[in-house]
Amino acid sequence: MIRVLLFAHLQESVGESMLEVRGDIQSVGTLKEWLAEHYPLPGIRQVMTAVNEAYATDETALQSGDTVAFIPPVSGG
Amino acid sequence: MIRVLLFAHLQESVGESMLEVRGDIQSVGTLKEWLAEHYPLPGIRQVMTAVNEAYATDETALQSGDTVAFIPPVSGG
Amino acid sequence: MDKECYCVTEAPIPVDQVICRVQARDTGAITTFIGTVREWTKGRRTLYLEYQAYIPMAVRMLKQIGDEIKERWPGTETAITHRIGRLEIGEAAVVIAVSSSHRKAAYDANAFAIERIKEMVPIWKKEHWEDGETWIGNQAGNIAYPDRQPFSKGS
Amino acid sequence: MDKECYCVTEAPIPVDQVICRVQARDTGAITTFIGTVREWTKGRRTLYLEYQAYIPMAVRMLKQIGDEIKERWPGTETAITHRIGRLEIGEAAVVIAVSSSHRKAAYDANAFAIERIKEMVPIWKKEHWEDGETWIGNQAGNIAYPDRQPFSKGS
Repeated sequence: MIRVLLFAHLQESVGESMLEVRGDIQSVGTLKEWLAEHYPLPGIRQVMTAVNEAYATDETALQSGDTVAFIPPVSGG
Repeated sequence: MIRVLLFAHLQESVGESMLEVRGDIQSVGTLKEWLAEHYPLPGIRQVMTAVNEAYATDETALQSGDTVAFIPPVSGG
Repeated sequence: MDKECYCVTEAPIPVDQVICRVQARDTGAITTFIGTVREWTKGRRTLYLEYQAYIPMAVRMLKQIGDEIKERWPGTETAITHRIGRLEIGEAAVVIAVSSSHRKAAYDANAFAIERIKEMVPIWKKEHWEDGETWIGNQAGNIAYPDRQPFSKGS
Repeated sequence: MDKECYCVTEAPIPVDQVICRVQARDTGAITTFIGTVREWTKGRRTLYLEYQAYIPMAVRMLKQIGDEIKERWPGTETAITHRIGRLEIGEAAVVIAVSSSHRKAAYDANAFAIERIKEMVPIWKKEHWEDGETWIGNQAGNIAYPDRQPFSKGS
């Protein structure tokens, strides 16, 4: 199971701050494809991703237990 | 009468923070000459001067009632 | 000192406390930066802001910024607190304190910290305008996200 | 706001109060600089410092610096408090706060203020070392006083 965290407009778009995804998810890229099919997240393919609190790329491999966060353009400060 | 203010090492050298000078003092330059003769202030000719709280030059004219301060190199901050 | 130096909090930020964390006996200069909620932005009125963070990662990234600073300006100490939740006009969203034995490093490192925060710390701001609300994207604006990776060297 | 913004005082400087004086509803950024008493300078140990000022002129010169800043960085507000008397290690000798709607001006104006203070405000520091005491001259060091006039343009 992979835990997915959503923030800002992504969170509002889905109506959830957290999703749990089960199934054959090999990489961040695969997860993005899967989410784009199942949730109203049309821009998800372009969004930055963090795996276990570190920035990652679409090629980053995933395994059960990982936490994946989608990081829209930040606006802190 | 001209009021003379001394600070930092000048004040310690003379042992006073304020002097009152009477007599024919036309300008800052004249005052410096007079002080150098009467007090242990050998470097006074090179020291910055303020007249009534504004920086002045040796040519600045003085009149009775003025306050002249000698400003050694500053070290605030 | 590490843990306390990098915080994300819902409470108002006590500036004095952030400053305290960077003080040491060889400190000669401390700079602080306080980012506050502005009422007017280009003629548009803000009522209040709402900040959201991916808290554990944000704290980790703030600490990374502190490490980057220590590498670039040896001898400095950095503390950063970012607030989240609802913020009213005039309130502080972020406080950055940097101490150094000399002032140039304290200014430069502080300015570096706020740039890095705006680049790569997972915190988002929602503007509640008089006439609507929006989540704000990268404030640098000119950065074509997501091509610019918010990585620092080596990460 | 003027009178309260430029102070010379014997009491410890309340940083929060100096910051308060520059806050306004269009403030987006506040920078502060705190100059603190350092224990070690080039291997020499300081026990404490003693500051002396020509108070009325110092206040006037601090205000002049604020005016210079307002001219160079319109829209900024500046507050400066300098402490005098005996200061222990770690205590703040000077606190400068600058507010602006944007951060670059707040950093630049703040750095300008401390440079100007060290150049032309009639305040003197006596170092009490472990092995003696001295009144310190112009800290810039490379400035051949008194050839460099501490005037700003127009004054």
